[in-house]
Amino acid sequence: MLELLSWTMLLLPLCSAAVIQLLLREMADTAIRISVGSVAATFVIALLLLESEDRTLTVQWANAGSFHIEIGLIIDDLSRGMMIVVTGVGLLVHLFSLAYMKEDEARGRYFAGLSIFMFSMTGIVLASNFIMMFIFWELVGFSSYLLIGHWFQKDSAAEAAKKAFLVNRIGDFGFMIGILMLWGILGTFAFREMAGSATVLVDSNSTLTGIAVLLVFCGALGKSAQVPLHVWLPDAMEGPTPVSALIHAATMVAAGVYMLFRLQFSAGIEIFEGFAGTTIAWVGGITSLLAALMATQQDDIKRVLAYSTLSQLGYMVMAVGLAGDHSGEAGMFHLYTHAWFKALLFLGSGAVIYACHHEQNIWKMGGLFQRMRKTTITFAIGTAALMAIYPLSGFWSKEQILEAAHHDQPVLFWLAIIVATLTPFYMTRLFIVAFLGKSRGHGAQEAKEVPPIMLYPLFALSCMSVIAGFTPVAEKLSPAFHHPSHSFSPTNPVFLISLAALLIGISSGILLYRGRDSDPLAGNRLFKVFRNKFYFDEAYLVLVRVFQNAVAVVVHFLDDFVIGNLIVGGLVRSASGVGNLFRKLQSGNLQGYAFLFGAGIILIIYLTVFAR
Amino acid sequence: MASLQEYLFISGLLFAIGLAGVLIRRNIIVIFMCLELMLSAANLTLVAFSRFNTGENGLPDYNGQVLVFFIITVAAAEVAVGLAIIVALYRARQTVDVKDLTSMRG
Amino acid sequence: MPVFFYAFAAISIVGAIALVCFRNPVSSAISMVGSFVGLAALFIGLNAYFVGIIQILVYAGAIMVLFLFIIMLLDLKAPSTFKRSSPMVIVGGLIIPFTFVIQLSAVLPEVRGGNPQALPLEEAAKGFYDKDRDPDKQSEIYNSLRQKSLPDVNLVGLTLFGHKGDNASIRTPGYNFPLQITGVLLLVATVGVVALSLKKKKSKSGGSES
Amino acid sequence: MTACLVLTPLIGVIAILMGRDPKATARLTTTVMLITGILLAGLWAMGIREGLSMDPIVLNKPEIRLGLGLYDGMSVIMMLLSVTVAFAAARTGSCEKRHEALWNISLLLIAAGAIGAFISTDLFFFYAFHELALIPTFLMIGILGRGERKIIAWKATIYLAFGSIVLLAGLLWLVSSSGTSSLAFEDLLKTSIPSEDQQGIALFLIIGFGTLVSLFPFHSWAAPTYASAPAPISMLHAGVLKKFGLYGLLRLHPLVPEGMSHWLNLVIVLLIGNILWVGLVTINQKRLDLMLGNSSVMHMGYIFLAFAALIEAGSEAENPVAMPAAILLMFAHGVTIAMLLGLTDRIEKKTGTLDLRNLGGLASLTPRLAFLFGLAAMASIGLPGLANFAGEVMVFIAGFKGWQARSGMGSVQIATIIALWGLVISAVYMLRAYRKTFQGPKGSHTTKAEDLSPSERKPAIFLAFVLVIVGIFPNLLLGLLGDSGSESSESRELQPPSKQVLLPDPEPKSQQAILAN
Repeated sequence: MLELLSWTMLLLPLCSAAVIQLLLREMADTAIRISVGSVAATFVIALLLLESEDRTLTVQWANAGSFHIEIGLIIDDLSRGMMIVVTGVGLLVHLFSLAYMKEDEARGRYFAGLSIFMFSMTGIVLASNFIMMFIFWELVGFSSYLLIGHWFQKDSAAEAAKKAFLVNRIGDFGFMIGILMLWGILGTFAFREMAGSATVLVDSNSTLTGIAVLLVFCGALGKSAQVPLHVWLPDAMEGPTPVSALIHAATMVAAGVYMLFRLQFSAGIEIFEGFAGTTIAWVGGITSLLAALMATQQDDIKRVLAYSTLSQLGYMVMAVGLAGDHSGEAGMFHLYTHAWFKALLFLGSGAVIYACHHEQNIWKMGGLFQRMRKTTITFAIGTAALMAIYPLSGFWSKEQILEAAHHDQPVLFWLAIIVATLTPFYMTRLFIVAFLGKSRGHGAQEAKEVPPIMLYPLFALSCMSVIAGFTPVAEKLSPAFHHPSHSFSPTNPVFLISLAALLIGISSGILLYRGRDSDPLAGNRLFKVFRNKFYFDEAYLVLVRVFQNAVAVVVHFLDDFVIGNLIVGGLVRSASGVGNLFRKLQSGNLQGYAFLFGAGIILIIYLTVFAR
Repeated sequence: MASLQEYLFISGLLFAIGLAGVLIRRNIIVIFMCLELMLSAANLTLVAFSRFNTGENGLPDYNGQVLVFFIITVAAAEVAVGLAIIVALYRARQTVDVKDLTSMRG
Repeated sequence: MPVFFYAFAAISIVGAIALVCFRNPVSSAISMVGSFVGLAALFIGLNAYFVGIIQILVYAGAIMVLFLFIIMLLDLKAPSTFKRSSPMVIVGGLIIPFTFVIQLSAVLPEVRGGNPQALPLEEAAKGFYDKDRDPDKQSEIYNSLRQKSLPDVNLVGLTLFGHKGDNASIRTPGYNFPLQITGVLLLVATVGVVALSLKKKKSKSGGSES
Repeated sequence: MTACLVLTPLIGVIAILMGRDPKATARLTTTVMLITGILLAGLWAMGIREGLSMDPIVLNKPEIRLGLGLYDGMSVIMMLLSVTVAFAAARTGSCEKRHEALWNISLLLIAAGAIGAFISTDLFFFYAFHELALIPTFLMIGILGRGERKIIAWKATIYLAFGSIVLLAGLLWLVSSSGTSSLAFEDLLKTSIPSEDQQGIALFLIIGFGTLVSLFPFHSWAAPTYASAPAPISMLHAGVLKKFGLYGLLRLHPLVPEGMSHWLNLVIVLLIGNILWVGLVTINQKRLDLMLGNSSVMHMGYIFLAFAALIEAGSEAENPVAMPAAILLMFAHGVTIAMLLGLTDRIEKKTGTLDLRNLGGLASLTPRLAFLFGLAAMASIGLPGLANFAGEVMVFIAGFKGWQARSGMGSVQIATIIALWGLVISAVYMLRAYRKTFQGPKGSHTTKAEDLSPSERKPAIFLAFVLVIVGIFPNLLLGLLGDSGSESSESRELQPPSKQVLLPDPEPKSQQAILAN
């Protein structure tokens, strides 16, 4: 029964996608029902599985002599919790999409894409070995490509989809090398066989192990959009907003964190000791800081949220990389709470965008609180959770991360505190500009409350954003949860500092942006750098131009000219040249031939008889 | 009876004269005759060797003469076909001068 | 001093030179026959009677007639517009044969075993004695050899067709297969000649290209 | 029975010559071939292997047999690839009425030659069938090709003739130094080559076979050839005939393992050239067909990587992944590139251009074409669930098989890492091409275009079906390799007893049922 349920959970979305794509191209409404039905079913299965025992199911996928590649499902606390997040958010996003995509012609394709995504994400979560994880890792990137490029007629969407896929491919390049190296080091792909093997090998060749772990981290770098491979995520906002909520906020981007924690969970914490863990933690910390800074100057509501996602992902990665006693659990806990409230924020922004006739610039919104109160309240809950206001879910998880950072890496702790100041600042800015004050654009003036089918997911998510952090709920649902060993009392310095950061952030946001019609910081040179995202895109453009394209042009030229023309062409030309020479000798004169023939005989006689 | 060397010399001389004819003359029929002469000169060599290479029983080596017989047979066929070709050629081009027959020029 | 040899050698050489030098193809053909007759005499001088006769019959009898016939047919008798070959051609055409002759004379002294010896006919007859037959009914070859005459035609035939028994000192596999191939060749040549000399109704395609 | 595979197309050729409708005959013939091929593979999988082959002796000294039979699993898979692609090729493309006979006869001859090369159990016919297939290829390019067809045909001829001659020299050397009187693989593989000869033979074989597979730097014939040749011809050549070289290398490797290992670094440098150099060249292509041609050259690098892993290990027992990886990838690449080339031909028919600058936005006009092309493009850049991915991931595993953490990076490992970067490169060019062809606003030539008609869809759907089935259940093919006759008994014991999965069941549902249990 358990087996059947698990496999159904994996394959049901695939079947749904296949049926929609192959049979129901013309019947969009049936397609949507099938897709929503499949995700609802998987959510129910995920709930049912919560009470099941741990186990691993495998089948052989590819055999080569004595070597097998397996496909397997691993059912344990980690995967069960992740499945709740994935299917739960997935179900709500599907429901939200019903209304959001109602007008879209290609909604059948959209829901097929969502189903493929659900399939691949389930695969990542349940993967029992690295190869299988890589398989679904790629598939999840592919479904993200499909969904970002849903409106492929727009150049920007097509480019963003391509960019997302390629940047992820670069990450996967390192990921695959890392997988292969870890295979060489640990001797297995399967997670359950890794246990304990790391301790032995870390001692023997820690540098190599560190490199391997860092290469595996490259995969997370791409998928979880850490610096320097973060550039695709903001562009990915070209996709439909529910997609952003599901893939680019709640689930897929968290896959990197999940994968790192899965590795740590299987191979032991020792594998992150040494320079590998430190590097990961620093990459996470820097990402979270840079992204928070960039978020302060974005005008597009989805981009603000996208950078905030980056920043929070940086938090999680930092937590996992710290390799403290329970820092990994803290990271996973944050992943879980973040999924709910960030999905809420994105869906809320989706509702706003829908209401404002696809206006995304926050400076053209404003005053939405009067027009769509229910949406605004849910958005406010999400914002508060993201700011980590007591006692919402974000508070609990963030506090655990700060605690872990304080314990292991004080420098990173202070970095995280800066981020904890910036987060309330930009979220306050977003909320004040978009929802309060007076309306500044047509869309905002005509906005009215969204239909109930969009509101219900928002209510459900706000509910989760509130309660997900409480210990009884978290114990049940979170992929990995560790009871906080300390109380959040006024005597705890970490708590006090973070509280101060929160207050500074909110108050400066209120002070700067209350009643403004344009950004007061826009003229500032420093903030211009933030607005332009530290010129990462431009730098990459130059890099790609110079290194990829220019080299490609040069190589193409060499290939055409040197190999094609000089070497081969030379051969061809010399062949035809010799041919021409012989053609000249063909005078057609019989006696000329006879003369040469005779001369040849004379020569041969000379050579054979006299020249010896 | 002359020695083998003398026979071979005569044969070579005939061959050389035939070759000179082939190289110098432009009338294709005469060239053809010279070719026949060269063939016969080669025959003389064969017969001479046949005569002077006596076998164990003291008789000439008749294999050589059989070869000459074959050569003559084939030469007869060759002359027939060759002359037919020359006739056809003459019909087409109205000439037997090889200087005018240069359509094989590359 | 082998007078006959020198005489006939001179005839054939002179005939050959005349063949090359005459302007008129008919004269060339006649001198070719002269040369071949001399050659045939040389063959006979080499005890190759059969080949000599064949030479006369085929060349002087058949081939020369053929040549003459064609020359007459094409009406090449009067080369009124005879164009002399250019001096370069003549020089080139003489140098190569000349070099060839020089090379030949340089090699000739090294040829061994060239001394003429009379054929030991009676001696050879023993090789053809057949024990299984009566002494009176021995083969033609044996009888001829006993009478000191060379049964040239028989011996050529024996070599050509081969023989099975071990009663002869000539051992060859026989040339039956090549002989048949030659027959086929002659047939093909005949057919080819007929095909070539058929006048086609269509104009010939081969000769009209530039 | 195997002889039918070669005889059927020849009968088809005769039928066309006798005046039957060329198109219908070609389709019927390839259908019969496909059915025969699947039947044979099924029999092979079930272990029925007697009486399927024939080997009459045609020459006594050296002994040459007209051996047609399934030598081992590799032959079976390549045979399946041939019939699959031939089936699709016969249904792709169109030409003027007066060329139909020539077109279809060439197609059938190429198919016959390719299949003959893969199922011949004798070195002589192995070589001869390949040459048989090449001749109509040249003719078709020269007569019915696009663009500068004469020059391209000449270029291909010179290259391939060069490769064939070098190869022939290598094979002759191999045969003479093996000292065997029989050219049958069975006898040949039993012999041992003196080690002083191995080195030279191996070089000849690598260069000869390598040129036929467009190994860098002998690759520049391939892309223009595929771009110029009529669609079914380039499908057959890029998909099937080209694999002959790799098949030969894998087949003959056991004879000269030491010699091959001497040239390991050369092979690695050349395959990196294929992947990186040609990959960069591909990025810079402005035409879809040239881009695909170059991409097919580039992907040969991956198969050579598996071959390099095999060379390094020395024998199949040492690295059991390398050989299946190479074979699987050959199959997958053959099907993919055939599908891509076939669809590209359709794009040209519909829009009149293949210049990427003039295309764009086709997906909204021709959703089916876009879907099928996208599927093939994704397969070619290694999307999991499609056949290429299984092959590529196995190639990479083969590259790292036997690598020890203590020993540091060997050359094969470094090549594997570079090849992984090639995946990024291939994603760049493929997505760029897809983006420029199907996405974005409409281009100058794509204001109106019709979607694929059902008859045009059929071959592509068939190939897509094969890709998906093999991609999801690679064991269907790998199972055929399993217990081949040439393998030793130990490796047979290691073979997993997963007979259920081995059955060649074209029905995906039941496979999923097996998976789900």
